[in-house]
Amino acid sequence: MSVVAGKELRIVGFLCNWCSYGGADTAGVSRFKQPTDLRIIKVPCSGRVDPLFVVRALLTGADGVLVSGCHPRDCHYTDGNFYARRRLEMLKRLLPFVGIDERRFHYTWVSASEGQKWQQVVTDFTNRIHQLGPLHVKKENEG
Amino acid sequence: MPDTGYLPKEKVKDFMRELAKDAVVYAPCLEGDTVIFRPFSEERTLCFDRPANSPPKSVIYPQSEQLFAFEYKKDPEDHQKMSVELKADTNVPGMVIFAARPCDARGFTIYDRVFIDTDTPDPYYKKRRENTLIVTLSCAEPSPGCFCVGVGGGPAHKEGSDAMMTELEGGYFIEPVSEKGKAILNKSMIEDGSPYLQKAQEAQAKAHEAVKNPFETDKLKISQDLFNNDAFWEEAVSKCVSCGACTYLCPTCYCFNITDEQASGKGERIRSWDACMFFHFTLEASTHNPRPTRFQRFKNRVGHKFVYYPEKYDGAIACCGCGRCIRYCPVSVDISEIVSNLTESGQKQQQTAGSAKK
Amino acid sequence: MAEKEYAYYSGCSLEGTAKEYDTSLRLVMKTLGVKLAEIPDWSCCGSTPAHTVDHVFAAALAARNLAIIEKMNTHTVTVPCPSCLTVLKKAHIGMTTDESFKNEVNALLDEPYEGKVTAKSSLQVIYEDIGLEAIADRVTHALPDLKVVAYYGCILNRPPDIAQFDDPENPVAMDKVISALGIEVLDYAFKTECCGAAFGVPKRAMVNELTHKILSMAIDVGANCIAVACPLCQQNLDLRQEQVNQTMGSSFNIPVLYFTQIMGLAYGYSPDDLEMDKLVVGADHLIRSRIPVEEYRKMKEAEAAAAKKPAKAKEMKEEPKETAKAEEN
Amino acid sequence: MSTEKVKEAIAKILPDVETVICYQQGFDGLHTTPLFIKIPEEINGLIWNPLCVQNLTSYLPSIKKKVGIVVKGCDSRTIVQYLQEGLIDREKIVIIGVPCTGVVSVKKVLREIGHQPVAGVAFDDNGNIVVKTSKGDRTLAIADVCPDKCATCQYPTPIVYDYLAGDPIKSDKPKESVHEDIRQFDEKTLEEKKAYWEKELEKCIRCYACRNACPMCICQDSCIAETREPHWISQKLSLTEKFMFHMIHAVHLAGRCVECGECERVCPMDIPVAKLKKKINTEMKELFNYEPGVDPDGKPPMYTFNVDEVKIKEHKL
Amino acid sequence: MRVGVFICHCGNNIAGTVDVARVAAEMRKLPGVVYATNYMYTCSEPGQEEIKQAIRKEGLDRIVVAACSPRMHENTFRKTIEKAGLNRYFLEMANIREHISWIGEDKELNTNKAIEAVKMAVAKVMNNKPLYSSSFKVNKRVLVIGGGVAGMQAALDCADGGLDVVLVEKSPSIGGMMSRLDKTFPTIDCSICILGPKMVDVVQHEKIKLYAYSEIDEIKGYVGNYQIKIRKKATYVDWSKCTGCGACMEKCPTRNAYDHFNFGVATTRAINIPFPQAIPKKAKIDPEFCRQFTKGKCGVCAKICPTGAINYEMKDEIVAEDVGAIIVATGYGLFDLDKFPEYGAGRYPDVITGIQYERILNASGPTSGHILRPSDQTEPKTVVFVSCAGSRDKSLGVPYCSNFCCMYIAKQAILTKDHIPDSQSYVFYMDIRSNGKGYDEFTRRAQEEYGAKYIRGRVAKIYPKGKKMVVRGADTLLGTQVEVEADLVVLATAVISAPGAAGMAEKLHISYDTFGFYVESHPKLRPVETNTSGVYLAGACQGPKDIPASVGQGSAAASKVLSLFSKDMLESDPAIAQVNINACVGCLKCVKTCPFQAIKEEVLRNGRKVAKVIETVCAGCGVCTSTCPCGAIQLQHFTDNQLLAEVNAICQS
Repeated sequence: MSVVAGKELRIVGFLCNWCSYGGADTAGVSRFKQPTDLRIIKVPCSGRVDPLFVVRALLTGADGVLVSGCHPRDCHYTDGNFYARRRLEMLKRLLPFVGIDERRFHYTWVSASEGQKWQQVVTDFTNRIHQLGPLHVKKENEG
Repeated sequence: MPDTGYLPKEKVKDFMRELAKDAVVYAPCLEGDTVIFRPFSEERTLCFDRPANSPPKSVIYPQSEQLFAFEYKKDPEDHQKMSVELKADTNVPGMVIFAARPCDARGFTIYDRVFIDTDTPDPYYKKRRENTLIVTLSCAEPSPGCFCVGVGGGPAHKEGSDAMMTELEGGYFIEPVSEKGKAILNKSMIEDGSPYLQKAQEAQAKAHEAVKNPFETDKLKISQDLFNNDAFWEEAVSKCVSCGACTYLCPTCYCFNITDEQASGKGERIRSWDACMFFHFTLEASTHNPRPTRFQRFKNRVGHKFVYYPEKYDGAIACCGCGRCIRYCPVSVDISEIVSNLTESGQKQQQTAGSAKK
Repeated sequence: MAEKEYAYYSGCSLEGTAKEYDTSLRLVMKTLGVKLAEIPDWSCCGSTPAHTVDHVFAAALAARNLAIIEKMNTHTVTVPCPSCLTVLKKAHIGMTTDESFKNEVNALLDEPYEGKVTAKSSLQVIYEDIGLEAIADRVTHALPDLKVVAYYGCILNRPPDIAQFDDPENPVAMDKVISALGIEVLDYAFKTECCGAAFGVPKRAMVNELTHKILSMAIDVGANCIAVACPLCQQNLDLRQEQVNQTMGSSFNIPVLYFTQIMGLAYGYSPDDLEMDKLVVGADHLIRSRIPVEEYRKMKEAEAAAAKKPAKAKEMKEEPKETAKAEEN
Repeated sequence: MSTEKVKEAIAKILPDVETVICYQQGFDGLHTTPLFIKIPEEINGLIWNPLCVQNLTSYLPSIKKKVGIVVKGCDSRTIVQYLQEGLIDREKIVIIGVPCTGVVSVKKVLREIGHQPVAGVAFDDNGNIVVKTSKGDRTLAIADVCPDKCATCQYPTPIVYDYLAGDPIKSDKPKESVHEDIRQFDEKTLEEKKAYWEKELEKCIRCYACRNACPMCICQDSCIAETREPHWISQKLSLTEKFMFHMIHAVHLAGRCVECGECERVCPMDIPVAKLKKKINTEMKELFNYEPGVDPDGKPPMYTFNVDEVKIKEHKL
Repeated sequence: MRVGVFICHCGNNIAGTVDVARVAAEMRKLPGVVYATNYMYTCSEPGQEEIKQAIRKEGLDRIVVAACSPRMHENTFRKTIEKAGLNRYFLEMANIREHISWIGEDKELNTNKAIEAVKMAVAKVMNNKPLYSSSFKVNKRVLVIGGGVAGMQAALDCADGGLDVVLVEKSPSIGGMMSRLDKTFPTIDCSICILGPKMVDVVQHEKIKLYAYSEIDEIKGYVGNYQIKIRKKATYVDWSKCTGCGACMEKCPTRNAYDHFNFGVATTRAINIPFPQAIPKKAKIDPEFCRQFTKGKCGVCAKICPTGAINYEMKDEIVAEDVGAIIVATGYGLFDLDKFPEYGAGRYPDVITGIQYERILNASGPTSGHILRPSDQTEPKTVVFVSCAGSRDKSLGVPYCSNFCCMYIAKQAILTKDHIPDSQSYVFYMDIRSNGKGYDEFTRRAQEEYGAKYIRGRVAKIYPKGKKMVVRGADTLLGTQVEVEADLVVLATAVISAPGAAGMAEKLHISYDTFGFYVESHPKLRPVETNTSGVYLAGACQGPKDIPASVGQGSAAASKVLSLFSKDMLESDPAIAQVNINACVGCLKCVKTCPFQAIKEEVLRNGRKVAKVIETVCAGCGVCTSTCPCGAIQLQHFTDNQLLAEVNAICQS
């Protein structure tokens, strides 16, 4: 089992429980159609997202990684997304240095009420990843 | 057929190409400033003038190897029933280790005792070992930190080699050691070696002279008192940072770890090198660690090589004196110095120095 | 202070029917220390029927000019005519936000437009870039008789996402500029009412009615002069007054001046310099009282002294215009 | 000259401290190795020359007793960073600072002399190192064989110290030059950069010398490169896992790397691992105007935030 | 490990676009999964029963339910498995409805995505550990923020239920917007007459501690144990001495102070009591206007005050209160006239807002209940009401309906006719929204009995013409443009969130929508709860609401607090951070980044420093876990290994 060959690419999404996961729910409740590539992992807060999760995903098979949290100042845990913003921005700037297109990693803020924004984010990001095509960082060199 | 051979320098590559016809030929290649054993190919730059940064041990004993792959399978009739399917790939191609140093080759003899000369030989190691021809190149001069003569070896010591080359002005004098080694003399590029025998012997003797024996004796005698004295170790290796450079670069270190990696019901069992210098090496499931400190781990490394292994294998020292652990140590810890301090003569010096302390 | 430089896109009206707008604008800009750089080989902005027929073609007409400007020293162009401005800005915005539109338009052009030009109306340049303080600093003459309402017309500030300047419903830039000259500006509710000019030919009766409303509201609030910033507005309100009077039974005789002409008057240029003779409804009666500011101030001081209000004298010095207004009331 | 001053300073502080960490001659002329002085007699073993490269401060967090330490300008940044992160107690450390005009990269010397065994080393008064080998002497300008960090060194004089052995030196290297190599590398295409790292990291043998020598790698025995709980990476020697390990190292050093270059110096396979961390430092400077190990009152940027981040713009899709 | 997987059809909601049978079949092939089935409504009673039975019969020890969002039913299923004897944290949900069936169109892709989503959940659940709540004591006091009708109702209900209540109101008097209204629809009873007694009840209730003219400075803690800092703003009048006699106000020489209570319809004195029925009825000085502050001399009030209550040196005072729950009733705000340049943007005195007109109508208002227009204090004969002034207008950022304007316009039209029998009212409207009890009848009365002329269309422009205001709009029913010459124009300006609503939400850690209104837990089923436990919403802070709805929510919020406090101990969420002291290296970076100061340093017996989580304070965000370089502090239920299992399930398949 894997993504449907030719139609989908692997996109991993880390969504905070309070805002973005809710935003994705809102989009669903409103039946806002979206591409199907994204696989969502729920985290309590974008501050829980260790940049290394993103690295791990990109190195082991993901073609794109999306992180979404509450809007700055609107974090359920007050400051979580402020830390996330710094860490993820650091990562975004590091990725191209090691040859990974930073466009494969996107972080954004979507609130629980922004179903439409979520639809837009998923659609645009998925389109972007399809434009970039599959990522082949993975190379197994058995020593 | 002559007993020895001679390979003119201009024919070295031809010779390697010839060998590569039915084997993967691993030879020391230059990458930047680093010399690494790589499968020989035309675009690589060969480097024979100094020992490789890492020995060729991974050719026969890979740093990580899949012992087998497994997959959980459900019974299509009864999903409650599950079986595990195992797959082990034991295919090993013919391999040649070319231009390794005598010490590197000698290292494999230390592994052989553990992996082959036992009631339950290790099939993975055995197969690779048997499929590998080792052609060494004797050392013309010592490298920084090396001390093969102190541990029973030498720059032209033949133990572990299938054949040995000795560099002369225009080419390499070749001495077969094993039956496997003899076969290479048949290759078309190899000329009769007998005219070069004397020169080669001279070169080998000269090289032997140049290597220092830090222990000043052929018969190492470790002082048990000192060896079991924690204070000695604490003092001796307080600078050690406990990394694995020494063990991973060592041609005689063979400790390993076995781990399972699994996702979505499939996975593999991996054997990978481990290093006794790591905290996790002896970490127990209970979280207790019998060797929590660096000096305890260092003591184990020296102990394994100079005490425990010799005890088990008729006095054979598990060190080939290649000097890599000294050369590449981040903090220049010198195992030869530590071992000579551990000998009974070294102990005496220590005591005189120690009495001066407060 | 380094001279400010702008590319100057006069457009066709200012070459013809609105020549006086061009003349007065150039004089005012010179006074304000602004250099207007001619755009070599400029062409029609596209504010022709083109935009009702083919958006890409209309944008291409505008973008040709933008592409020329892009090659000039300055990348900011000032445009007196609101019609030209709208078309230029619309092309710019369309091409900088929609990549495929940009490609379509550029396919029609010899030199592609990359999207580096900022277009501003001349009013915006004067109001925002030069500022009220600088405008007031250069006043040489007072115009005590003038009671102005500012008429902005329908497209100077609209649609807001294209114009990106001032308030689309209640613009104030022209009011503030003229106020800064020391001239009385009256609050006027019909600043952006439609004057119907676009239908001047096919629906004359309707246009007369609309124009009538605008003019009568100006009279109602007590104005004796209308300031405009658009060639079409000027033409419609000025030229059509007689027609309105005839059909609607009114008797309007209210001059309609370009705001730049009013500025020119305050900066001491003669009515001839400003080509005031081109007005259909003349403004001579309003200009007669024009007097150098110094003299005007002294006169007012004397008046105040005569009125024996010594306490007020101080304030008068600081704000002579305010006082003048208060006394008139 | 400095050697005598350093010895003097050590003699002075030795009664107050358990041990003084400094340098002694290593197994050959090119190598020095740490010396832990406990009694005055041992002071004679000390050497001080441009081969004293190692950043000794990495021993500090694990030592509980009061110690003295000899540091160069670059090494002192580690101490500053430790202080920022509360990893050491300033009261328990006596710092002997030595102004430094640049050290010698052993790897570069070996490259110059064709990896010959070294018989001996001497330094002349003109900033040269003279290396004796069986094939004769070789004189090299230290400036030509210094580690990259020395070429753009901004802090030749230690930032913190209790005793300064020598006169303070000001840096004559332009500040912009510090991250120039990173900027240049970044200009390569993504494919080039990817190929570069794949080639370099493929050499990694996961000996963790880079990690264990790194003064800021505080996890050491708890490093997630080896744990199963959490189980971030496997023991497989694949490129992916090697890549992952070095990304872990880099990310964990974000905003903390003091650019001592130890990771790169100690790598037995000559992998330029310091580059990854320096890249992040370049970004930390750009994003937060933060430079690790410079200001004892500074706050590592990854452990704090601004509600309004001036330099972080929202990314559009 | 024996995992059971339950795939829900959700009627056709999921089964319509996901092949649920195939998902279940695929799951059966998965190692570890010993049972997988699909069911019509898993959340239904029989659906839950099936899970329980399967747990017993198949010996399941981990459960995955693939259904709707866990935000919807996670708790339901946690309880289900708990009843069957499993730890509630042995449940994982795969959201195959909101995130899959409802958003994807291609059944094959949806089914594949669902299979992967369930695999991820299976991978995670196999890493789940049993977690157990611990209980902690509750402080049974409640803080009510906002003393409008909703806050007052909540405070009274809580107090009557035996709770100690702290009521904080930012203006000098409680009463809120309702105290400004003249009459209330649809009964036309006097607003203050029905509110006044409630206000008195509040101030006299022994269980209610009122802080008027105070604001919330800081909120710390968690459900059951909040620490509040309240800023008592300086009134410059010692309220313990002030008797509310009003002598100061009478003598104050500053007569042009802005009258907040009357929304600027009139002016007031620099020292003032906002309105006659104010509670508390105490004076306060407005330093922006007071001569003592602006010019440095005056002191009239200090001289006149019979009790010597005036204190010009007074400073803000911070007081601390500890409570166990919070009810937020911060009300709403209104659009300013300056939002409407086409209506004069406030330049025309006779164009006013609905709430201003309310004050003009009010007998205790500035005109003593005589309708006089502001410009010349004459009686208007023609009054035009413009509804939706800003509301339902995307371009002004208010796409929503302000809920009660239609009704108060009708009321004001009726009252206008009552006051001035020969007047004529016009109402420009978009739609008449009168969906409450007796509401539609009321708007009809305004038209049929009171002759208000309703014109369906929007107003394009308002401009002065002589003494009249010309209102130009469209009559969309007639399809023409209309102009009405009015004496007075009343704009029903849009209801917006209260000023400072966002800042308050940040202090409370609750979320707010794009417009600043607070977001409830569930729009239908949890309308007064927030996502932060212990914080409840009442009234218009959640969205525009009329009086009965606000009062209803006030009571509802109170009942939530009362039921929360019905237990002496609360259970803590065990999904919090936990330190593995063997791995912890004591770098304490987690202490630095914890947003809740929930981690402290602990010294072990062997002298080693490690981090320690204060269980009751930890909110479970996981910032520490992603800060910790050695993975020693792990947020339970979202550990590195759990998330990595999910990543691996996606990436390594």
